[in-house]
Amino acid sequence: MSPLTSAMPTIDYGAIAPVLIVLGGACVSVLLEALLPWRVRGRVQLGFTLLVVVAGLLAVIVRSTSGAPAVTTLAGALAVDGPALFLWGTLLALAIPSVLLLADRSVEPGGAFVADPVALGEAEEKEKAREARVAVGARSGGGGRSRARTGGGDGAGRDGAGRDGGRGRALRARDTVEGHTEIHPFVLFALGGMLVFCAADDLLTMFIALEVLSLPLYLLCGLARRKRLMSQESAVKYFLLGAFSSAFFLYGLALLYGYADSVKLADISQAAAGSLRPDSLLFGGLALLVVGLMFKASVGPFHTWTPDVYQGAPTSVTAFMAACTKVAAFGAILRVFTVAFGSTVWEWRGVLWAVAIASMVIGAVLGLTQTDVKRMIAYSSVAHAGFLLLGAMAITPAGLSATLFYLLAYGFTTVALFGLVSLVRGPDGEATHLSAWAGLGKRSPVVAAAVTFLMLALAGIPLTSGFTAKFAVFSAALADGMTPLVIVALVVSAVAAFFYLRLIVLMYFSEPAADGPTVSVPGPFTTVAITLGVVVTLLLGVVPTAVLGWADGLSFLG
Amino acid sequence: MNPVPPPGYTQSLIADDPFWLTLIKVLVIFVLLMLITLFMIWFERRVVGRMQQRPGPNWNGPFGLLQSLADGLKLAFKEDIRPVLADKAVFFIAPVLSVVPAFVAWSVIPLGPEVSIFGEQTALQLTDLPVGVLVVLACSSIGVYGIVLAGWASGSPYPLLGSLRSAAQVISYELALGLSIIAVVLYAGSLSTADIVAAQSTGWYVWLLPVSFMIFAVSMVGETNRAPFDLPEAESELVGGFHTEYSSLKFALFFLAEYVNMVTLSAVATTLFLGGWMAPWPLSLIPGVNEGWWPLLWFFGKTLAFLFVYVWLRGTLPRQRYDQFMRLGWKLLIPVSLVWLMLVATLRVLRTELTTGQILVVGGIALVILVGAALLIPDQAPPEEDKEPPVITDYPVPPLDLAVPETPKRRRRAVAGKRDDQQATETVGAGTSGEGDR
Amino acid sequence: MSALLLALLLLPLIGAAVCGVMAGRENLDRAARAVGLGFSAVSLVLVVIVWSLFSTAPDAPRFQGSLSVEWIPAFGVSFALGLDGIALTMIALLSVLVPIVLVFAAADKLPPGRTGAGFTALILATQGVLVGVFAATDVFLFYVLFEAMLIPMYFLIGRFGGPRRQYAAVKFFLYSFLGGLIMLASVIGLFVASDTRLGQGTFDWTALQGMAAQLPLSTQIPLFLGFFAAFAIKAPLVPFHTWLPDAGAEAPIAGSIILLGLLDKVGTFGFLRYTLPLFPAASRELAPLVLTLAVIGVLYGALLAAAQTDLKRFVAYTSIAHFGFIALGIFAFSSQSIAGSALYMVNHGISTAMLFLVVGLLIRRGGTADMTEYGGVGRAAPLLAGMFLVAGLSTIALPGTNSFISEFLVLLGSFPNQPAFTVIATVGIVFAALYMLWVFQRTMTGPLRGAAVVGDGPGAASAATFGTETGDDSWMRRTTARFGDLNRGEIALLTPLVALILVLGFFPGPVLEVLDPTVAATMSEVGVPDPVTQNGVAR
Amino acid sequence: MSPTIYLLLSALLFAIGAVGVLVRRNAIVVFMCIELMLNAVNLTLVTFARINGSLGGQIMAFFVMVVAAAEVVVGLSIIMAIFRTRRTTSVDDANLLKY
Amino acid sequence: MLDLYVPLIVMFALAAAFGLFSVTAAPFIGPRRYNRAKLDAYECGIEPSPQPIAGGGRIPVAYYLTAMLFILFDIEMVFLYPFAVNIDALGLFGLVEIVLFVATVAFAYAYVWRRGGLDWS
Repeated sequence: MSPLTSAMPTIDYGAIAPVLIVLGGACVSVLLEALLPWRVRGRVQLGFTLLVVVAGLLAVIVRSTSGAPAVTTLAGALAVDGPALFLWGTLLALAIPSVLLLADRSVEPGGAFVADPVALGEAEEKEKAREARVAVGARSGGGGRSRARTGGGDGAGRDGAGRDGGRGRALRARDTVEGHTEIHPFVLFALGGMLVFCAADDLLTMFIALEVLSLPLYLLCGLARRKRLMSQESAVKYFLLGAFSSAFFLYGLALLYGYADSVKLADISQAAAGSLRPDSLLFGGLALLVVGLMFKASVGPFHTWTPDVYQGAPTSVTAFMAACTKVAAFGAILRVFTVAFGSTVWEWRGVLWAVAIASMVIGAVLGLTQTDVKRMIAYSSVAHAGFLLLGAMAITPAGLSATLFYLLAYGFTTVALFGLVSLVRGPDGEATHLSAWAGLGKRSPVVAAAVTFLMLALAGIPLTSGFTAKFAVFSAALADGMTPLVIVALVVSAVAAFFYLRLIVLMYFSEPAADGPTVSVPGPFTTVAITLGVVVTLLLGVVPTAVLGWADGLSFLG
Repeated sequence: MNPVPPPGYTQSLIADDPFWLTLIKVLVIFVLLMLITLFMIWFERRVVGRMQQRPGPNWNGPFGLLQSLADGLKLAFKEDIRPVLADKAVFFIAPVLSVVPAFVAWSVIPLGPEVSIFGEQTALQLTDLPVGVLVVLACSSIGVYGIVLAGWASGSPYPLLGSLRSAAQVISYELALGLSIIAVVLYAGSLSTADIVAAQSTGWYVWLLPVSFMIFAVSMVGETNRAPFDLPEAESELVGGFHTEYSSLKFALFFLAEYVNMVTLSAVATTLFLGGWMAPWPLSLIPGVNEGWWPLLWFFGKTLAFLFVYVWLRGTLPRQRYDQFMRLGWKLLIPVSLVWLMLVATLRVLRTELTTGQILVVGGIALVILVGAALLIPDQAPPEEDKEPPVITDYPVPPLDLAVPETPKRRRRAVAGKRDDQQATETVGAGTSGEGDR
Repeated sequence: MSALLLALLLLPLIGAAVCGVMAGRENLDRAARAVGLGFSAVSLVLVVIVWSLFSTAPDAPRFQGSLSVEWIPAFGVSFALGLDGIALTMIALLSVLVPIVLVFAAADKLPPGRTGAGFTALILATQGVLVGVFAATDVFLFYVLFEAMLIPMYFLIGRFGGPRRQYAAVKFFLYSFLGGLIMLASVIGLFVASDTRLGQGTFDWTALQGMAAQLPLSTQIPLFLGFFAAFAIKAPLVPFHTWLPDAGAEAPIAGSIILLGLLDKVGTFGFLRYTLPLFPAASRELAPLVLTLAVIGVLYGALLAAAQTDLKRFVAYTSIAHFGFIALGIFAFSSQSIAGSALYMVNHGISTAMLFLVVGLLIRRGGTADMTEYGGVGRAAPLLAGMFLVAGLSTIALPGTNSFISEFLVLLGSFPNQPAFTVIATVGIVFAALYMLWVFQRTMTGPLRGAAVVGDGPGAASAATFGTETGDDSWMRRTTARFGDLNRGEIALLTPLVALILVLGFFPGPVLEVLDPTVAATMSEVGVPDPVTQNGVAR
Repeated sequence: MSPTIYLLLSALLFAIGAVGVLVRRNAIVVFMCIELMLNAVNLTLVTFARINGSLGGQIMAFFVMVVAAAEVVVGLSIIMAIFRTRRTTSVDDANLLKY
Repeated sequence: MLDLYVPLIVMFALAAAFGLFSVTAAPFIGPRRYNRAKLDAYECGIEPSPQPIAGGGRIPVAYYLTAMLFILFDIEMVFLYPFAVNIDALGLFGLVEIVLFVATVAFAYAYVWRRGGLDWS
């Protein structure tokens, strides 16, 4: 049959060790899911997942401190260069608090995810057995006590009306049953996809990584224990729009393949540099490709999924998604812009100006009208995507390092913020409506202070990481001659500050409602995650030198 | 020994065919298939009859050979009924969809070697594609559409369930089928059916790949919905399965498709594992036996042997329960064929890459690991608490833990002897209550 | 000295942290206030020491007590502090006012749910950050602190303010933040320019000053505008002023003093320290624009002040007028006018603080800031009325009060360069005298009315003037008892300010002495020939 | 027959799919439209492979098929889940998340 | 090369023609005797329940699951075929890759098996 034209690819295992660790860990995690009895599954899976992430992080650190040269490996599918390592480090570092949030069982009894049917069945079985015992006891004379207990169960039932006591108890029992432990392999797969996504040196790898990172996220979105309909709806929306956009990405890939006869980024750049081929293929492909990428990064007019999904998904998933997806997507955007389209930058940048402005303005203006905290943060993320785009468009070393830094800073802030959002709870799960947050500063000063700090970071107030990041990005953009954009960005920052402030106003300057939500005492996992996020936000604002130093002077291969 | 055509030779041969020759071949194969179908129906009834100590059809024509022709004609003159609830267009097109792929699959079956027809050198094969095996697989996949759409379009519960079952069954067994073919391809190094046959000149793959052959043979029966796997048409449960609402010629088409499929898969099995048109061993020593038109005899002989096995199975084995059947496919055939395939691939690569000593070392290590793994397997089923309890959800589904009341003792003793017969009837509602949550 | 400077910066911040920690406990509230006061007192002592160490010799370095630690090398940012004369005077003013404010606020009724400890913490935090703002010699650090000072102030207004505090706080924050962001654009622009010009990006003020002054005008103007926008909002020049009356009126009295007396000085301070030396060409080019705004501010502020019925808004609008004067002096580019402006900054801080304190004491008694609710306060509380008069006269720059010297210097210095603007601004003085005396007349003189009678809450107005009609005087003793004149503590509180007003009115020398070298340096940096030395007119 | 015609065809199919996604209201139909788009891309890839005379496009089509299959699995399970909860697959009925 | 497919098309055409002819001819050849009951869906003599109208009927979940699993394994096969054809050229490297690939799928398979995805009740 067809002779193999190329030799077998060589694999630099040292370079791709983090990816191998995470993806291999994901596979093993699936196996653990299959083999472990459900009682220990959750704990073992969490430990294992953390182990994998930390091991991956260590591998990244070892690699980046070893001074090993940047390489492309796996037949040019992956480029392990400075930015890739930085992004990997960022992703894995962000994954730690995300995983902790996902695994939390203290805020929501049994975790935030749909109950495991297996464990649930067992719990109800037990309940039934107890019921039977009680019934027997009642018949033999202990009726009063059991009746009282049943009554109590009724009162405590979540939506007690029309439900007998036993059912109420069963519901309580099911509330404490652990959620699906499948979230761990999902997260690992998504993470693996992200790692590959931002290091992919050809578009096909990028596309596949895109799907590998997206598919688990779609599923994770639909797994909320409370507000199931909303959660599933968000999953469907995310899925349909995500698949739609990835189809665009793919078509762009196909057109570029037609243009350059290769999907390697460097080849596309070369073809674009000196070719007589029709530019319509090149720019058509670029446009479609960018649509797909922008969607993932929830930029500008391609953001429509963001608020819905952020709101509907379980908050811990939102945290993971908001932080890590953005990092991965912008990693890819940076690479594509720099490596593949760096030579034609003057011909497409104008369009991206419009996109960036649209993103910033949409995020800020629509953010103003929101009444739900999660939606508000979602729109803020759209605005932030616009800021990030500024850095990504610069295609200069400064722009690159600024964007990388921004991603890291934004990621930690967001993770911590969503962790805090998950703490404010009403009778039926999280209370994310703005009005529920009134007077939080009085009721729970520590949580309110942390939220305030993170909000200020998002607004870009000095001494927070948000400011340093914005500063870096804006100076890079300004140095590259994007003065009008920077001005717009600054004005938008001011507008956006308004809705961050509104929340602060609500928390501190309003009186708490009588039947307002309670603030859960976070368990160790959530506490660690939030603390980590807040501390990093502060550190990057006050002493960003180490990270900036690392981000500085990185460059893409090819 | 006979000369073996080099790989790709048959292709070049057929590529030179003039169009009239192609037309002739198409016509011949078409007619042949019709005839074989008629013959098969008769053959089946006769053989089953014999197995059941009765004569079978023996009235129309010599030995009742014309019986199936009479049946066919009768079908044509039956009333054609289309239920009100049916989806018109799909109901109409489904039989065609099921019959066409059955015929098309025959295009790539090599019936014999190079011959001369009206002075034109050609091969006894309609066409030889570089992806011939895939055509066969594709055809069997497309055939499923006919069944599913027929059941769906009927607008009636039994056909719907029947078609679903049928589809589930076909696709389940297609996996095992496809996996077993891969082993053959591994050794033949080609997807062209002619090349595969040629590659077997030194030995049939049935000897080299016995596991694959067995898997293929079992899947073949599942794939064609034949007894003991004829669940889609389980009369006792689903009336007639997907073709309950069909009558007259449309029904005949389904019937035809089923038998053609049977013949097709038998021919494929012959091609892949039994050396196709090559003569069996002692005969193959006779020079000239694999040349000219003789191979047709070997080919159809082998195919007929498979067909006989089909009939034999039907006459011997009781119908399987649906869950047993799916378990067989998913939990036995697929894992076994995967492991087998990896084994074959490993051996094949190692044979070319490593020396014998290295192979022994690697094999020894593998053996040790396997033994170790075997020791780790628990002796008994996992403890009860470890098993997955039934699913409980919010949705209004009937309770899944309905216990079947125990049979009275006296009756049980009486029934014990006929257990097998009973099994087939115990699966009522296998489809309807299968709303698990996973 | 640099150690002292660092201590000046850190001490209030530590105090803020300590008070913040104590804010959670009800029983520690008084202790927290005391601790806060202690910290501010120590700061005051430190400032005195620094002042005495500050060299006024002509050959002294531009910045004294400098220290510089590398902070973010990637951006060329360092943590650099240093004092020049203007910064020193501002810090001194700050250190004087904060203890007074704290003492005053101790007697304030707080909104429900707020603690004095929290209040103290916020005031001290503001103080610390402000010290940093004035002392920073790194543009980045300045910007960071410039934005950071919004946060404690925001909470000060939002948590401890009047009924519309939320609105006022957000408005204040957004205006300042927007201004800050526009400035950020210029800050980044400076950085980028330095990156290209010097080969390495830096934020060091001195390095930037040397570099930026040589930038072409086309580059200087946008950069100038960025800084100018922030400072113009901060030191409200007229079209950017609308946040000030709201914030000033809604903030608690103590907050208003910090806000108008100190925080807003950052704007004029910024003109002096940043816009002029960094962008001399642009400053010269755009001076007419700024002067126009300044003069409009003078007149507009005066007119609107006259139209106010709310005492706090009234003070806020008078401040707008004063800021107009200060800006006029700064952009008139003569050593006299600039020195006048610098001095004016100090004096305005003192007068405004005084005025606000008196107003605060009045409100504490009358329960409302609505001046129509008051009448004849002088009869019930003559001392209070007297203090009001002192403050008011200081505000309108009566000779003998502190403001006179500075206003006079500004007008004198501005006239040779900008006669037209100066003349128009002079009209403002007349207005000022008018509105101040009018207010005094309405509230302090005449028959007792309204809140001054009942002395309890705004609703009292309707029950007002019965006594005057009957001619019966016995009610007056009762009301006086309730309305009350200043007590000993309050008098003690006001005394230092009165003293400062008078002392600086007659002996501005020490302060001018400290300011002079810096003014001279600024003049040379702007590069405009000084009309004072040209004409040989000695000051 | 010039291969360009296949490019046009695939573009047309892609457009049909895209329009379908935007216009149709049933989640499953929308989903199928997306699959149509993916397969249109496959056609493009294969055509370009032929035009360029390289195998890459065909191999990529394989990968796309895999991805499409994985997408089908995930998508169907999500749609099934929501269908079981709400008993409808219309996108219009999914209206809990707005603004 | 494409010529080899021509016979396939001819065969297809013939079979399709035959099929279409048969279904079209059926109503004309056979008799037509109207009877309302004949046009109802077959339901063992009782009135047909309106539930499974074409396309609208509910389909048990297990079938979806089977379909999804089929797709996954089918895709696995898609990769195994090219590997099988080229096994000699790919050598040890190819073998390792494909074993890893199959093992990955096997993990998922083990998961599905353990969680009862392959059970039909």
